[in-house]
Amino acid sequence: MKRFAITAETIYTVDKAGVLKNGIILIENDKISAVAPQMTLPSDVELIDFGRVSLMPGMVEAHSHLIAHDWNYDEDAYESNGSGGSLGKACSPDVDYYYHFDPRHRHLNDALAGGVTSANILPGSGKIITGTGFAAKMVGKTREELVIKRNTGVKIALGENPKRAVGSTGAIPTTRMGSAAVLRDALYKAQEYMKNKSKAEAEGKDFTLNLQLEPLLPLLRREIPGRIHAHRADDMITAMRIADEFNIIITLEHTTSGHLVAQEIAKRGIRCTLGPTMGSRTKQEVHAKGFLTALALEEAGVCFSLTTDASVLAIELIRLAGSLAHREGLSEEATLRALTINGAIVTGIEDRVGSLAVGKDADFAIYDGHPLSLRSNVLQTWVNGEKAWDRATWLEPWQKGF
Amino acid sequence: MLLIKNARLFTMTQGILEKASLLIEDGKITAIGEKIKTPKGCTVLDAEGKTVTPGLIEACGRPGLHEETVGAIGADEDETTEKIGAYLKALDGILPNDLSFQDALEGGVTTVNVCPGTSAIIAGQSAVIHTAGSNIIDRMVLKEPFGLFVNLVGGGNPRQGFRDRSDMVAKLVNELQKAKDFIAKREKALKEGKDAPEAGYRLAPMVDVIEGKLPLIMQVVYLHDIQNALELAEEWGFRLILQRVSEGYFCVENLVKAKVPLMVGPILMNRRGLFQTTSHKTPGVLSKAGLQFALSTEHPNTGIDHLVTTAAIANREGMSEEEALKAITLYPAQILGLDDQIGSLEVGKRADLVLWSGHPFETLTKVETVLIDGVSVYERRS
Amino acid sequence: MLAIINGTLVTVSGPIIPNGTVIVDQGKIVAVGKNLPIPAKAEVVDATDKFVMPGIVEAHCHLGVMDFGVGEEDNHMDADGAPAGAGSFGPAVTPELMSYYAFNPRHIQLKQALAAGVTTILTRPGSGKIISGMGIITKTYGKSRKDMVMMNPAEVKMALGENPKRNFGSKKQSPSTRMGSGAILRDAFLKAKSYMAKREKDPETPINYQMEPLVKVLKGELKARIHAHRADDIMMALRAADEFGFQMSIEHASEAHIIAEEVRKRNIPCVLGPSMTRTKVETTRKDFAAAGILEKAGIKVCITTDAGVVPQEYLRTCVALSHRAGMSEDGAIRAMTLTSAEIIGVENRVGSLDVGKDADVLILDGHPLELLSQVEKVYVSGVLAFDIERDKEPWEKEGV
Amino acid sequence: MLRIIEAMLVKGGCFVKAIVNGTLYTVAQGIIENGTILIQDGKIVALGANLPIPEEAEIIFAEGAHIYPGLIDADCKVGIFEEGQGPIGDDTNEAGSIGSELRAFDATWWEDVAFEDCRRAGITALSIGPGSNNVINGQSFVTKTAPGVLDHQVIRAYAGLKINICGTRGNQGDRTIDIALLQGQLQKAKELMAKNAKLIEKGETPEENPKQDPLVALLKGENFARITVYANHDILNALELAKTWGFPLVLERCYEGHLVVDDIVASGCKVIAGPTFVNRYGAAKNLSLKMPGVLAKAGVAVALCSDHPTLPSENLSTQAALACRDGLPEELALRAITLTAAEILGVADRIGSLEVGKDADLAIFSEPIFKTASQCLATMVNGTLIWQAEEEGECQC
Repeated sequence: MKRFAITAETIYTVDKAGVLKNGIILIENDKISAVAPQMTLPSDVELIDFGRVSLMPGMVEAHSHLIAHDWNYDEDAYESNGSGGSLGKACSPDVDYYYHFDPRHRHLNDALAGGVTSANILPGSGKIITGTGFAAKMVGKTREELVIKRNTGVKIALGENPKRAVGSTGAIPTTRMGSAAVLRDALYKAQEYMKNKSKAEAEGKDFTLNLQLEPLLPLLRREIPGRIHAHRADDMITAMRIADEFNIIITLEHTTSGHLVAQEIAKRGIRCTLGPTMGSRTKQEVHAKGFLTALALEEAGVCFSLTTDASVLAIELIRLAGSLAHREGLSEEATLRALTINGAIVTGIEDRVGSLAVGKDADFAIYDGHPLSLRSNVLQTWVNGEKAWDRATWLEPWQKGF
Repeated sequence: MLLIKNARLFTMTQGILEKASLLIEDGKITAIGEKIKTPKGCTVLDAEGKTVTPGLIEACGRPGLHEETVGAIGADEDETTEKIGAYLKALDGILPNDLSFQDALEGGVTTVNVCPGTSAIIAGQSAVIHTAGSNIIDRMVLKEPFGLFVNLVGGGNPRQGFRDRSDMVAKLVNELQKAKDFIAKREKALKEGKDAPEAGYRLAPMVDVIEGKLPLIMQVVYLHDIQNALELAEEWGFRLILQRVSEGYFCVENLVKAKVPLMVGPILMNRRGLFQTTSHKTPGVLSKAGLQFALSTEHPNTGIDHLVTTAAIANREGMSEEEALKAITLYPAQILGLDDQIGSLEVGKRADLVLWSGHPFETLTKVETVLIDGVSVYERRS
Repeated sequence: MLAIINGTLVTVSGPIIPNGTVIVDQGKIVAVGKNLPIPAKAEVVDATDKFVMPGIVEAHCHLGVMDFGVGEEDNHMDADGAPAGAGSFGPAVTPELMSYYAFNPRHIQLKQALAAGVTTILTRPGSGKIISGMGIITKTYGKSRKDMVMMNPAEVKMALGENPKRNFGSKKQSPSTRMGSGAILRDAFLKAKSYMAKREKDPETPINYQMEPLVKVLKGELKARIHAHRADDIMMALRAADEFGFQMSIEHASEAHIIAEEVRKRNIPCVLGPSMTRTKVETTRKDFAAAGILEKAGIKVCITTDAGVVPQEYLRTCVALSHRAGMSEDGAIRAMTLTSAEIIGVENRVGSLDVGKDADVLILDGHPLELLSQVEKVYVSGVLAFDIERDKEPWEKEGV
Repeated sequence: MLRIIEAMLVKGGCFVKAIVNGTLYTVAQGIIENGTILIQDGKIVALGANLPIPEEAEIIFAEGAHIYPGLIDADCKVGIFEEGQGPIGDDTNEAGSIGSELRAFDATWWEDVAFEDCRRAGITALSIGPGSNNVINGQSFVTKTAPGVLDHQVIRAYAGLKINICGTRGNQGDRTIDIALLQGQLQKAKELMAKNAKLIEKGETPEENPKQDPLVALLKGENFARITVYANHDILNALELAKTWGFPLVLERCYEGHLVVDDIVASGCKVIAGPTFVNRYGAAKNLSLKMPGVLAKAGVAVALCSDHPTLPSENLSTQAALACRDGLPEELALRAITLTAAEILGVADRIGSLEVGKDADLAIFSEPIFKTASQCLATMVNGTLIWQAEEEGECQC
């Protein structure tokens, strides 16, 4: 059994232990087995002292399309445009984004370089239902090893994108009315399907599976959330309305105008991802973007995480988003949560990652300054108790020479 | 009249002055120093603990030309029907009260060189404008036209109708040659005492280019783009400014030798498509080699409000703090030929300046006040 | 200074020298021969049991200028050319396009070529037009593009047969027939001729960038290199050369062996290949035996992969197969070194192990024409540009 | 040069051929110097050093020659893509993304020049399949290369269902969709299978469905899936699908196989690798020429192929030689174009090695096959010479 301890000047546990000065974290194999301000270590346990640095949990990017792009040219279509079965052009729940996953994709290394160790990787937003996503670590020997969780939710999109992508082909939806209708239609069909299926099972009759509807069953059973792309407040309200009708769990993705409906979100205990906020306002539905949204959500007590929507923005910019949110007045503590544990909670992997707590994976990064300072660099990134990235030895492709 | 006192002044030319004062009279800086008597009837602003820098200068961006939020309807940067658009003027497409100008002020940017887009070979003439002060664009202008925006990045942009650098170079060279021929024709005419022929509004800008009145701002991304640009400038003797320079790290010594002005950036991009080889380290590498250049967001590629963020990251990734600050103030002013008016805190210059709550590169530092020509155009709401 | 000792030297220009020595200084070969004195300060490379040969020369490829799917490269094949206004010619004639500007010296395929021992290439526009532009000759390795490029422009590229027909025929433009192709070629040269005459009479005639390259061809300052697979296309090219008296080479020459006599009596060199694939109608009669036949007929012939049509690293394989199909050993080795260098006009710098030439040297673990022999070291101008031990593939470094 | 003595017909018309004095590369049982092969009724009846030769035998003297089992191209489009004919002669890709009912067999023109090229190159058997533009492209089949009506040459009519899940279909560029489509089809097949099982129980005639039967065959393990995989995650996807649905899998192309060796070994699936004669771009951007060697050394059964016309089939032995140069042990390189290919294609009982009882398909070369100077002197199928060099040094292609 591998067993060692680490310490650093400042440790942000993002957990009840709070901020520890020269605290000790004990790691057994790939998990954290103890976190304490002080601890007398058994003689056989090596203590790694990182010295005058700050250490915080590996960041969690809760909304990305990370590996849908090759780094030097677009290999895969950005949107999964789906199999177009019985649910029509605008729905393809049977698309499993996992199959896009290239475990050697260069962007994974960029993530480590930025202190990001886990990500929720979702299909695009070119349709009402684009498919199911998955959560993965940013480093691992085999693809199985990388994956934290298959099927972290059904990706649903409202607002401009489906109207543009599908509507332009002459199919429904061309309006927000249409978008809502398509979503309801799919969920109704799924409900019917679920009834018939359980009936058939009860009576022992044989039953024809429908692979398009199957992925919606765990959604209806409240086992996984619907992850609903919604920038504008009206789209968020529509999402909540439909969620209430069908009694499903949802998360709100992007939440750009969330400050207008923070109370509504809080009331329902809906979790959100917020962003990308650094880019420019490329489309109408993001007109209200700004970090003040973060303040409003925090105030209302909403659990939200910051996102880069990678590869829309480079994934390592997530920490920069944190810095800027902090500048706009989001407390240090809240900002750190929004970069780590909240991302894990939104993704549904908080039992594994997101904070430095007993029983969790030993994923963390160390910084030569305050993690939220524009001037601090990531020095090392550790995943599952092993050093996965080191600034001292890492070279960017162009530095490797001709 | 306005007196700012007890401030920390980043003058850019005389270093940093602690607890200093700065006097502004009708739009100009009239005095800087430790002890300045407060003239009668002068408003006094006590900037205890605050930092004052010159207004930041975005060397290349498209605020107002590429309107925020509205998409195609407001996208006026690319005249996609025209590959040789020397006669097109960015000025005619800028929306003065576009949201992005508000962003610019929030980010401390007071001047921007607005360039046409990248979908043409010769995209058109850029305009240097203030980021506030009027709803009439013409009243915001500092210099127009400043330069001619040219793009020779062939394969890089599949959205373009053409994908071959050799083809694009051929087209550009053809325009230059036309201008040369015209100049010869005109001189001949004058020698023979005939009256000079008209270049015409389509060719005139190219004539100015050949005569060195109008620089070419050339977008270059890969190593061979940079080399193409440098060699063409050498061959044709036009004034060249390189923009983007993503792979500058491959040819530092060429750049040092060539002594051409650079507008480096955006660097905060996802490494995809044309930005595949973008690196945060580029400014550091160039700066360490002694190059002095402007940093740029090329708004909307990165939001213009992140010009200072860009500089901070450049500083973090190896550029000295002083150089990083100059790269968003003094150096762009020099490149734009406006360093007699803006880019530093000096007596006689325009009172374009930014009041920061702390050091501009500190995370928590906010822009509190922005002055353009001595007039407050932005106050942070508390 | 560098001394490669105890190797079997395939000098190409002369006989094979068993355990000989090559001495390199300042990027040039300064001595070649048996038991030479080894300068004290020379770095010594022992090539015992190895073969030492000059860097391989590819006389016809599109590396670094054309998008064979590699991300963001130029599509140098069907650039629309014809600068707005200047349009002296139709869209099928754009001699003014210079590969030089499209050439990406960091292109990944150059690295792969280098690893296979290809150190010099003539890279150029495609064959989608009757006259498509001007190619360059460059090394596959070097600090900057300036040190790499040896000759610019190096030629004017022209094409007959299927490709221009397909390219323009599909757009309902001319040429859509071989008649059209022939007509457009003549038209271009007639125009260039009259332009040349006009310039000579009145020097103040404005320079025309489309005409200049063809004028150079007419004056013999540049060679025309004409893509022609089928015998009838080759004859069309020869007719044009006869009429306008320019120098040319036949590119691809898939059926040249059928009309060998016609080619020989005009003393026109052939750049033969790619003989690996046979997917187009005009390549129906391609044959590795052609090289041998042309050689026997006394025609100057070198072999090409037309990379990336066939990947560049397979040039030596193609030559080996031509040897298997009847080309002499000496001829085959020349066909990828000295002869190719002569045909593209850089024999004074590369193509053989001779004193005074660039130190582009390969070390192989076996005979160059054996399929099983591997390139182990590649020197370009005396610099170790590739080493099979040092330059492992990324995934091997990862230790997958 | 081969010297042949015509024997006289003996009583009973039984006619023995003897090939003598050649070096036999049996593949299965090592190399036999100066050996003899006895052939009767198209089968190998005996082989070894100094065998007694029946006097009625027709004798082929092969002094100094090197005798191999006929070479097998494990994947190609010979005859279905007609050479030099342009689009008219190209029958490789049918429209529509699900072509499970298609058979390459129906579109192969046996007079195509490439067949003759194969005979000249010592290739005696081919696995011919459709292209890969669709998710399900159709059935491959295995045929010999002897001249004459195809139907008499075919030795396995259903040799793998060609599937592509790399998102290259119509450049739509989305793997997830291809896989969604494939799983939909498999699900349908699964249900048909269950339904038919019930019908058979009841003694009724099972339902036939041309589109789904081929997939049922996969699920029953009667046929195997040949999935085209480029990037390393395509390989992982294929392995996972095979596991979930339980069908026999053969990986084709496998350009990034060297990146996921362990997974391939663990899955136990076989690989038809290459050809490596392609530019490294798009899906093949991490292709390594060392890939076949890396896989084979790790214990994976690797056959090589030409994917003719990507690499013309006649260059199959060259492909093997280069794989050998880049790390595939010589013995395995030879197997990759003979016995291993036969095993993967499920025809090893008939061809792939020089063994008693197998078809007398063999190729006679002037030198060891991987040497540049090696010329094919003669090619034999079922004991009949189907091609023979006229004179020394006559070119093979």
